[in-house]
Amino acid sequence: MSTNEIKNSLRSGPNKNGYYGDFGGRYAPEILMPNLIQLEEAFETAINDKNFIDEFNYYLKEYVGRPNPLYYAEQLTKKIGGAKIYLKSDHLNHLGAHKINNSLFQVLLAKYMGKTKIYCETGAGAHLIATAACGARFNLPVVGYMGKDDIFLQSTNVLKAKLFGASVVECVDGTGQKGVLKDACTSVLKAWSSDPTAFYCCGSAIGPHPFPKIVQYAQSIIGKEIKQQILEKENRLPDAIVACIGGGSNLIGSIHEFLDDHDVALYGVEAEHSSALTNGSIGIMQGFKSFMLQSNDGSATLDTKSLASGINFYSCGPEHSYLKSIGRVSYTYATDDEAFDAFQLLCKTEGILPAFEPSFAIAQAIKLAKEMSEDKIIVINICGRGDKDIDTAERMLGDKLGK
Amino acid sequence: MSTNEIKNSLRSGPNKNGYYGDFGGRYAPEILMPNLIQLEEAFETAINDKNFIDEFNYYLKEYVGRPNPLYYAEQLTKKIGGAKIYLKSDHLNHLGAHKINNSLFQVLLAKYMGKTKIYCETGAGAHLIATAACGARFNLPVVGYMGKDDIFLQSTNVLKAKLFGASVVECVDGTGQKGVLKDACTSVLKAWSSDPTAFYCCGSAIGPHPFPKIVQYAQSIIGKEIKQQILEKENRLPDAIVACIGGGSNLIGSIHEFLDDHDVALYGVEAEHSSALTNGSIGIMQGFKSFMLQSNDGSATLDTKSLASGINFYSCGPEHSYLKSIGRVSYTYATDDEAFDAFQLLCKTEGILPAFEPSFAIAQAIKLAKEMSEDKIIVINICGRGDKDIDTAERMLGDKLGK
Amino acid sequence: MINLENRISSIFKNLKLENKKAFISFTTAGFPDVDTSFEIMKSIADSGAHIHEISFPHAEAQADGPIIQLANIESIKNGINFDKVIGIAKEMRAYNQQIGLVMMGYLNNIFIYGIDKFAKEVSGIIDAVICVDLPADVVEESQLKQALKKENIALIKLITPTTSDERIKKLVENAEGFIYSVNVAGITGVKSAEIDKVNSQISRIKQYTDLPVVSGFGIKTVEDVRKFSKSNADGVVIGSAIVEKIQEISKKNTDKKNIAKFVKDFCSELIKSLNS
Amino acid sequence: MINLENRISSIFKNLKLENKKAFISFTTAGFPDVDTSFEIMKSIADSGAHIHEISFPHAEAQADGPIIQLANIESIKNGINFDKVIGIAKEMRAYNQQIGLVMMGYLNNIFIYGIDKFAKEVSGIIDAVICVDLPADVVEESQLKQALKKENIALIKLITPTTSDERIKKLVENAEGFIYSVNVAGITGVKSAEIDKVNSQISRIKQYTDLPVVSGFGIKTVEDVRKFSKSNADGVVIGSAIVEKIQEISKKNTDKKNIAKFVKDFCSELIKSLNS
Ligand SMILES: Cc1ncc(COP(=O)(O)O)c(C=O)c1O
Ligand SMILES: Cc1ncc(COP(=O)(O)O)c(C=O)c1O
Repeated sequence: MSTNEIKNSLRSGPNKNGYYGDFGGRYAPEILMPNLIQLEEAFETAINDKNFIDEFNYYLKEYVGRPNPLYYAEQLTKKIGGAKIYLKSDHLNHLGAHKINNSLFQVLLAKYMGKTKIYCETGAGAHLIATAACGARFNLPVVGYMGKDDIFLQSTNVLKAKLFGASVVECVDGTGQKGVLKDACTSVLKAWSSDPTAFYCCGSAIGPHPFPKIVQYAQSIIGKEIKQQILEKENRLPDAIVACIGGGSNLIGSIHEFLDDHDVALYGVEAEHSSALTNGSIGIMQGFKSFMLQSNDGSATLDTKSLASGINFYSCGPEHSYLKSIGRVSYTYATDDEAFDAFQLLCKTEGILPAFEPSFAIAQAIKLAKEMSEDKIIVINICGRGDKDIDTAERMLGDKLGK
Repeated sequence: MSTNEIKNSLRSGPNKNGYYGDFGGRYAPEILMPNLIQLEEAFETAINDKNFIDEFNYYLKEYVGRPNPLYYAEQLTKKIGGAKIYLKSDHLNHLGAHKINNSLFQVLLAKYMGKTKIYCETGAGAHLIATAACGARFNLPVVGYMGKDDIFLQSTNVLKAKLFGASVVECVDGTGQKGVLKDACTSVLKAWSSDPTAFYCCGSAIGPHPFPKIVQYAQSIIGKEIKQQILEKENRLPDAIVACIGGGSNLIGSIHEFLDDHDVALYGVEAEHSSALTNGSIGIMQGFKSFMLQSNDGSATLDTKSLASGINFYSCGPEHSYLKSIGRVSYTYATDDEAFDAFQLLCKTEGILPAFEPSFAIAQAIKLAKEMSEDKIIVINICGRGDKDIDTAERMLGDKLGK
Repeated sequence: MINLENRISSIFKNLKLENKKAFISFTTAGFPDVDTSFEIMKSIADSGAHIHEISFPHAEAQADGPIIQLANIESIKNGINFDKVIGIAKEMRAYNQQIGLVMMGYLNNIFIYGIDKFAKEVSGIIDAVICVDLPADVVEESQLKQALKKENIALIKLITPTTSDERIKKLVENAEGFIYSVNVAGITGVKSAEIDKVNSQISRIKQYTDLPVVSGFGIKTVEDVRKFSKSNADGVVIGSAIVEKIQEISKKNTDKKNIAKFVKDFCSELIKSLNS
Repeated sequence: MINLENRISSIFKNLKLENKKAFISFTTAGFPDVDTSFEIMKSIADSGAHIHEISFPHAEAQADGPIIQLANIESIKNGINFDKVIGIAKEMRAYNQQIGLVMMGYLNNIFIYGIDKFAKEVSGIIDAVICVDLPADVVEESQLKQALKKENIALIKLITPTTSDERIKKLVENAEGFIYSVNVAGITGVKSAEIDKVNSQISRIKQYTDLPVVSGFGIKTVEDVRKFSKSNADGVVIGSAIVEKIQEISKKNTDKKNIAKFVKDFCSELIKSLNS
């Protein structure tokens, strides 16, 4: 594992100022700059420190439970009748989502840096519980920043985080009345500005440089495993990889190892009503330049909504904007209805309960697989389990489930 | 894997009539006998069929996500200040409990036998969702028998099972007014009596022969992994293994491989108010002879209750009664309060949210570890994750969690 | 000591001579309450039933449907216990020396009571025992059989539609009293017996034994009994149907005499249909 | 074309001669509404403020505390946009030619508007730009700097307590107009500035540059300003305190003239305390 630049590679990451092509960067107030620079330096040191990487790998195995299976979804494949479908099982990770890969890495980095406190932002709470757990494990107090509305909607995750010893700060927008993920992002950056002794553990491949790179690095374990596992099982690379994208961490983690394998088609699937890459425009907010859903003059984000709160984000990680701009990754969106159908289909065919977020990826993968011949291989990253979404599913299904 | 008798071994399982010493047997109405005999024969054939065992192992790896880690709980160890504590991570299994090991095995056996329908009983719903998932995966309809009260209390699991395509039958006791696990057990045996084309997938190491043996066989993967992993990590066997016991499947699965290793102390931990082994008497119900909490004349079970619905059972698997009778395993109980404290402690020290059931094991293990020196090793089976118990935890903690 | 085996044998022998079938009734001891249940049994004996099964209740009755299960729970709630059931049997024997008495239930009560102690206690009182969950392969089967044999009490065997011929052969080998042929694959009181299947199952059993074969489960109405009068069974067992009647009437009527009278009339009607 | 750089330079030069400090006010364009915000700015100019920062609002203001954040959201809700902010700036310049005008906000508005178009549009109107999220390492920094330079508009640099000396050296290298020394480690309007730390930070900056250094963040009261009058800063920026006053008074009073008068009086008092 080294971040040394690879010639003519899409995997070399951002340039020294944090740009992926035109995207990314570090649009931070001066007050944040020392924190960011210190973090960047520590990150580069850590990933070149064998002990640090060994430690990360140790806990990925022992604590997260990696490698998780690259599961051949035989029933789903039969049902769809096209390409052979494999599911990457990040839903089997400790705490049920890919978020822990990143939280683990960053909490270890915080420890490496001698930090004594962790801040994190969260939307649905997945990143919060993952960070809170790692904080508990490594004896570092965690303060989670969470939108007022999300605290209400995701009370179970708030409770889990508190059981892990974390505290939660309620975030609101300027009005003080309501608050969602973007407000948590803004709030945590402000808090971090005021407290350089803290470590900010960013939950997705967004934010000012070096966060997109750090998160990509941590999540790339997903794609590394996919590559090794598919070679073991099929003795060749897959024809396509599909993942959902909110901030873009599970997607970049799934595909980063394959960016230079140009025969592998890569797909990112947004939620229809938060499809920054499909329907957004380029802007600069919260420290980075990327596609985003914003007002005409760039003063504000647009309101987004999605069945899947984890991908309900007005923007996306800058590397994705870059990969879109050069055409390496195809970005599409699925509707809530398509995702919910896909969710039910995976339950019924494989006995796997995906989170709503990867259900958007499944919906798109189904469309793709249908058009592909049986000798093709498609991999879907099931980045989270659907336990958290059960109540919503019940409301949506209503009487259809029967007694 | 073979069930051939091992000389002078505690691992040879029951005799040909299903007895472990004085316990077990097959106290079944004649109407059930052909089903049981057919099952016994198929089981013996299957476990001597390499293809079958390969298939079981394949899905343990690819679907369940085994092997799961034998995790060194460094923080907990430090906190307790005694023996080195390892956690077997069955909470990381697909669907979050050890139940899937058994459901997978039995559903594969049902397929092997050409059965076209699966029945199962369930208390808390863990066995139901595991069986429903496997049923979905192998295209066999699942009908779950569940007490009326449990259906109400465990609505999330009912919903999951339905998403997996299972249907759920409400079970009541003789009064028709209420129903819990024992009523589900009685009901499912009756249903199976009436439908020999169905396969009954029993959820714990209880019931008439050959169920205790089948469940022990399937769950022994836990102990096999513990043995291999502890040898890799410590180059020796542990000094003690601790697991909770309701029916006793996760306990027997954890310890079976160690029964002949007489230097390894083995502990089963019941819930105080359903402690059949500690406070029960020998009786015969629901097809087997074992310790149980029963009325003076043996006409009825006593009402039990526990914080952990999964171990809230009036009896226990017959092999445990045998292991108690010969003194090979120490059976104790923990109180609800002790378990809840242990639950919180594991959250706070390791960022792991155990189910309430293994929290009883943790409570006991803490007491043991404290008394053991630092060069000793103790293994606790964390047989399920606590997501299901979050609401109860919240109610119990009340304001203590803070805003 | 009365030769008990003879009592059941002679009942069947006499019936055969008259070309009649045995009417075997079944009620739950303690249901709707201890006293009434005894009153009911007496009136059943009065009605001319040949054999009566005294069911000792168990809460987890594995082979019983909702009707008997409810009766079990209610009677346990109302304070029946195994000691009291034995008491009722003793009083029944005192009341009527002709009727064949069978105690029927689940092993655990006998196991907890003590097998030998039980056999001695019911010696001279009952003529047979049916233990629902006591197949030949469990250790208590031979213990109970031997203990009962000493007291001339028969241990009755059940055979079901799914019992293989091979298994039937084994089951009838040491059987005594009569063979209980279960008509339906399943629990009591739910499915209705189909007479064709009943006949062929009984024929199947009779290939292997000369013991009387009685037919039970799923016989509910006067109409059913009339059909069975033409079957090849040597007797019929009516259980759930009687218990259900008791449930119905005891809801409306709390006078135990009235309830007993009602049940007696019902049984008389059934007996008439059986042997007309 | 007026030499804008000269306007800010000459303001500081004149103040120095008089041994006075620059009073730099800050209000949010569009708050509490577009018209009133313009009325307020005019009255601030009338009060004798030397430089005024016109904040163009952004919903995700990363460096601002709750007071300014609320003002931002309210003004966006009330229909402000970047075009209108430029309009206000133009009207301000028409109203008063002496006051230094600074547009202050987040890069995205300028980025979306177009960097070159923006510079041309505000040429001759404003004297400086402060872009909160535009550190030296991002590509737009040099673009904006160049575009503004052509129009004689300064791009103001912020330096914070956590900025290293090494970084200060780099930051001041091409700085123009004045240096904005941020007093507290954190966001606007929350912590109070401590005068000792302020002085030492300003000294630290003055080692590396001859530009005027103004002090901002955490200066809230007349009392605070009086303390700062004895600091080594060349000017003070009062932001949250003024915006908070506007919030308070505009809740009670909807007449824009009254609100403006109130703010004017507040600023006059602050200016008096600063240079007394
Ligand atoms: C289960 C799950 N999937 C996906 C996401 C989206 O995040 P990302 O796009 O960074 O992978 C989240 C975020 O909370 C999540 O919880
Ligand atoms: C998580 C969990 N642990 C333990 C048990 C107890 O079962 P057993 O004693 O068979 O392991 C259950 C049963 O539902 C369970 O769900």
